[in-house]
Amino acid sequence: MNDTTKVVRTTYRDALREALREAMRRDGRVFLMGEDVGRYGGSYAVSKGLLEEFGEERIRDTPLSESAFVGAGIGAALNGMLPIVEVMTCNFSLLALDQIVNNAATIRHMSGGQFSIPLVIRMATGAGRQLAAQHSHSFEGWYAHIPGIRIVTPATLEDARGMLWTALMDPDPVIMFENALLYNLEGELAAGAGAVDIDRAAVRRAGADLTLVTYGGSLGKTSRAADLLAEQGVSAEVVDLRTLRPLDMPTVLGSLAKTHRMVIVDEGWKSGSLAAEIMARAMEEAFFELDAPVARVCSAEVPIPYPKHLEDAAIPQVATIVDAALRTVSRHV
Amino acid sequence: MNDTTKVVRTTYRDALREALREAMRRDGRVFLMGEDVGRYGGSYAVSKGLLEEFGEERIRDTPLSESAFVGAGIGAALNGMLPIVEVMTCNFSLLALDQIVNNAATIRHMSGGQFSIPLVIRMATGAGRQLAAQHSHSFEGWYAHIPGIRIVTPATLEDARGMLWTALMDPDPVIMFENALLYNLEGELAAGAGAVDIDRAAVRRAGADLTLVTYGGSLGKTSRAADLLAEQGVSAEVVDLRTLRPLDMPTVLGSLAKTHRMVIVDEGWKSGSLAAEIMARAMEEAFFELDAPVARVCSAEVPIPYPKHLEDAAIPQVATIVDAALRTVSRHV
Amino acid sequence: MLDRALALKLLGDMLRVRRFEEKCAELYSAGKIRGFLHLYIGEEAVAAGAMRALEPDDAILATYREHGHALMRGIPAGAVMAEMYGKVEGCSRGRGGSMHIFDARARFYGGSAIVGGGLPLAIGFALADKLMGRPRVTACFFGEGAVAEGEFHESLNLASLWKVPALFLCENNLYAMGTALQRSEANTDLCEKARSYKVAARSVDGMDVLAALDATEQAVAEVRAGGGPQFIEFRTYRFRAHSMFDPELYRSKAEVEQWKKRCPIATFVERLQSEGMLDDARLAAMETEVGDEIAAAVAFAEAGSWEPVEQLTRDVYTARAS
Amino acid sequence: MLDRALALKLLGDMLRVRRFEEKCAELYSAGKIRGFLHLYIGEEAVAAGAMRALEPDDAILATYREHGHALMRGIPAGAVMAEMYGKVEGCSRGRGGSMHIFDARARFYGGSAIVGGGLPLAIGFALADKLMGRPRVTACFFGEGAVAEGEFHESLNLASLWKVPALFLCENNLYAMGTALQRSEANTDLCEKARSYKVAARSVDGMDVLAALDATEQAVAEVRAGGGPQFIEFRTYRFRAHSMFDPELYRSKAEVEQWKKRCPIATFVERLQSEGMLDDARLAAMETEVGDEIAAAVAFAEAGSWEPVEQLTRDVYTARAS
Ligand SMILES: Cc1ncc(C[n+]2csc(CCOP(=O)(O)OP(=O)(O)O)c2C)c(N)n1
Ligand SMILES: Cc1ncc(C[n+]2csc(CCOP(=O)(O)OP(=O)(O)O)c2C)c(N)n1
Ligand SMILES: [Mg+2]
Ligand SMILES: [Mg+2]
Repeated sequence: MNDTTKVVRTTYRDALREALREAMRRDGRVFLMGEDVGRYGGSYAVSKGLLEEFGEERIRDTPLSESAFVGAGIGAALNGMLPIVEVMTCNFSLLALDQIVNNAATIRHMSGGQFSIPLVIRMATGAGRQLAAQHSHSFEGWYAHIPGIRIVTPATLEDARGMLWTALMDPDPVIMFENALLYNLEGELAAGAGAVDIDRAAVRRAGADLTLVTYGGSLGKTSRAADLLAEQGVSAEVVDLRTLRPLDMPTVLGSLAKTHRMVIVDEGWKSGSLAAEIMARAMEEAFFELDAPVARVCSAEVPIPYPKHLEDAAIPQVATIVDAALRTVSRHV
Repeated sequence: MNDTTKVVRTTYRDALREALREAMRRDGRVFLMGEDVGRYGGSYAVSKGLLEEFGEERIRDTPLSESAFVGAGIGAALNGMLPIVEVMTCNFSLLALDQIVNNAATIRHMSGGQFSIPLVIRMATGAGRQLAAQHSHSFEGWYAHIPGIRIVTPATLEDARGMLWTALMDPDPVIMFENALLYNLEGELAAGAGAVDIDRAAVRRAGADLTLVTYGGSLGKTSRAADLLAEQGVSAEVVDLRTLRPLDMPTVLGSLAKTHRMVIVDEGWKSGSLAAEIMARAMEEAFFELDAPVARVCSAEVPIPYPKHLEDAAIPQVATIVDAALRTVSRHV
Repeated sequence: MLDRALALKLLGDMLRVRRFEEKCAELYSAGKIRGFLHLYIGEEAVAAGAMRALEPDDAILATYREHGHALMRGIPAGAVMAEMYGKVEGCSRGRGGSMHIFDARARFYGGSAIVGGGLPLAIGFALADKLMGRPRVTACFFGEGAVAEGEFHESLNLASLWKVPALFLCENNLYAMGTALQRSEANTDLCEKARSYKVAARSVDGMDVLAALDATEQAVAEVRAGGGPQFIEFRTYRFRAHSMFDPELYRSKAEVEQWKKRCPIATFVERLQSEGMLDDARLAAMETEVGDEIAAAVAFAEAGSWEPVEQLTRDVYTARAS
Repeated sequence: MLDRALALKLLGDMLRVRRFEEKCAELYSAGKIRGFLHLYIGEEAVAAGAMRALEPDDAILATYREHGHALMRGIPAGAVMAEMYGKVEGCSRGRGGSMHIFDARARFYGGSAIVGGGLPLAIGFALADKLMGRPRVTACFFGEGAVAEGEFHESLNLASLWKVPALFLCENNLYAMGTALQRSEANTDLCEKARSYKVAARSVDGMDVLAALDATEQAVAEVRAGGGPQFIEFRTYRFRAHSMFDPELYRSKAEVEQWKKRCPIATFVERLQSEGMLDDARLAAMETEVGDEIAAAVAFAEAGSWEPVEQLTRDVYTARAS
């Protein structure tokens, strides 16, 4: 019985680790593999201690061979396992993209529905730590272009704790993007917290004047922006997409039907961003609901630079979100 | 002196070959490399005969090593050459994506502007030949998300003949997507045809009632749709984007300012398509110009299946373009 | 001593594939089969020999040149032919076509058209079996062209490092499309390459079905005994063009003719005849049987149905219960 | 016979790098340097020796652990330090930081933070020189962890197949982050791996600067003579954590201490002292000189300026003339 009243203080990192531990205990088909998940303890310390608990067969350090070990995850899933593959960061996942697009996302349909690939791929994403151009990508929105995979982006402790098991139980491949700035996020979590659905977006804050749509690492900034907007008398509803593919448009459009104005906050590069897709959907499905054009706050179209002030300028910030929101509420059709 | 009056009959394939030949003759720094570009004559016969003319140093067959030979193209460009790298089809380019995103697109900015990468990567793209899920991708719109590279999509004989040299003279990496269905396209070309600009979209047909925006392999279908629409009394303007990154929005918006209605035809999968980006731009930059929501005709969200009827159903067709256009002109704000 | 029943089986396997593919070529010209079609003609001894050494529980991964493998693995010819036609009755529901043969019952996992793309999967298949303590082998076929891909390297290293029960079956037909081996590999000794990962390797005449069988049996035994992965190079040759679009500019007719003299079927027939195991009547009977099977397969495919367009997006994701 | 002037230069090189990086660690704690910082401490002999064997016209490609290489290649310490600070005066305009040192004049092409990502570039560099008939060498540094990547395989094969003037310099410090070599390579003999591509290979003590120099000189001579690519494995060790965030759970203190006894600087100092080439005064003078250079570099970086935010998107593309 889950005790839903008791709460514990925890972090996003610890919640992820608890989810991994639970999955490993619950089902012998689960194993974790990736670079430095074992002896090193995970490059973000997510899997720290799991090697000692589960042994090196199930907490499996891999060589630097992204294509092969991601592909091996797909093969193992096809052959009855529930693999969790950690790609250290999404920046390196391009090396495995052929396996993801041409095998993981494709085999089910291409084989006429004969095979399931219950694989979860976890990767860190996002900028903000001055890691420069090759270590600061936000590829989750880009991945969301690919049919055949699900993309989830836990932004809260509940989701860090709860999305993994649901994703593993899903017969299709799920990629979980963990914004690296969230690992130290601290807060309270129900002691009995467990699996959560991965089908629905969540309204994180109710509001009347405009809808702020976001996900993952930008949820915190967006929520702070909503606080500041409230101080200025603007009531913003905050929608956390949670899953970027398939998109839960009913929730987004439901909010839009209420507020008639929308700003999307997305750390991806602007052109071809997930934000663009949501704007397109709003155009297609809710054009006559709009009291102002939908706006977006994305990353500048630039390989993320190293210096703090330039990195800050390159990615969405509370102030730019507030600005975009104020401009949006001040426009009229 | 170019004789612009005399015309010759040619094909898209031959125009590409002529462009390659001209580049090779014009500049000793130019060389072509890729799988089977030499002895086999190119998987689409584009480079047929060039090995005999230029020898195996400059028409260089590579092993099946997409990451290494694309990366080698980047390195050669950094070291003073003007390489043309052929990736047989864009389906295989995922294997080289790390090199493209993390090196080609990034080094200039990341090094503070010290280095240029005058590289051209050519790849075939598109569905329509019953090649099924792993050989039918249209990744050009997806690639257009990446800052630091230019994406060009020749759709006409002029552009097949003219884009290569301009792209090679560009100090930045350019990826040229050749829709494989176009290779056999036949028509007339000015005998003296040569380099063309790669900065501007082109209005291929003037019209008053709506704007059809497209590029590459869909230009033909879109033009045929415009013919059918004309028969029904709808005057469609056809804009060929030509370059997908950076987008020439002034041309698109200029047309929209005239017609106030727009449909985008794009063979990419719908979610996260280039079409979505253009819809987003229309939302941001021309919302109050719109007399109806912008619509799009994209590929179904499915790995492209083998049977003809399913493949046809999966990708844009003349009839679906006409439908979308008629719906768009019939809507009112 | 050669076992006659086995020999006739092997011959039958090769004949089935040869005639099936000849029919495919014909159907391609007739427009019944479309897309890319890569024939295995000339290489039949490899899959015929290798496949006999594997058990039903083992897993098979193959390339786009896999009709032969599929047939010899026991996928009904009708289901394979219907797949080539793109009919729902095809083993991949018609969705895959010639390059993407899949069959769960036969544990036949593609039909992969990205060169080298099956190798990482094979590691995962074998790892799963190892983790679960299942005494199975994963057999992965690929061409010598795939050896240059990074996936070959990463996969052989992983397989060896983790000692997984994987069998690497390299079909060295000397060309990757138009690229000869010596133009794609600095070191053309593929076994030496495999050994550089500490993977045991052997090279065998891929035009000799008995040699192919024997080598695979030995390797499978090693793998099943827990010795880790094994690599086999089958030296073979494709008699036909790479696909239906290949003008074959890269090799001489004389070279092809030379190899055709070593046709795995003709030479095996000769041998069996000279050893008194096969007479003309028997051979004719076999041909008739194969011909009947193929005719039935074509009829099955012809009679098959097209998937309704409404089902286009089915199976992109598993349907949600709710 | 050891040449004293050369020996003191090599010692000076190593000292510069050591002290520079110790200062970096300090500045990291002080928050002046951010992001990832990978120190080369313990491995200085490798780059010191290798770099001396190369000419100004040669091209260098390195990894994220490349401050030492940059300094020894002659990029001014101030420009490197300013880069670590992220200042415009940095050699990459501050855009790259610690992991992305670039310098056109020094022909130093990064500073690549994707493991193995520099190897394909190196093939292209060397190919360009070969095609243009320029007698240059391209030297590419990488860690032993990169050997498992597909890029290593594809690149070594291409280099060998095309006989390009590339020099592969593998810094084997036994660990890739927390993964020991024997957990990443089925075959830990890296030279044997290189030779499987028909690339000539040698292994050398990377804690001995003279050995490193000597091996590189020999290899460079071979490459320059047109013999195609060469591979050198430098057996070395990093004394510090992988980066500033690494709790070093994967190796024992005792192992680290054992290796520290072989410190390339301390042992070389001892040797020079015992051979009478170096006395305490001279060493102290060298330390002072290095200290001054680093202090000046820090002052230069401190005095540097931040790139205006308006320039954020500059140099994504080359500005169009029109
Ligand atoms: C990654 C990738 N690159 C290129 C191709 C195009 N292509 C298809 S088959 C082939 C040749 C493969 O040769 P090999 O592996 O020797 O197999 P064979 O066709 O000889 O059986 C090539 C280059 C591909 N399918 N995948
Ligand atoms: C493709 C890729 N995968 C993973 C990483 C993360 N990573 C950075 S350094 C490193 C270890 C590399 O080890 P090695 O090549 O031996 O170089 P060393 O750090 O020991 O100098 C890893 C795994 C990366 N940067 N790139
Ligand atoms: Mg072959
Ligand atoms: Mg190392």
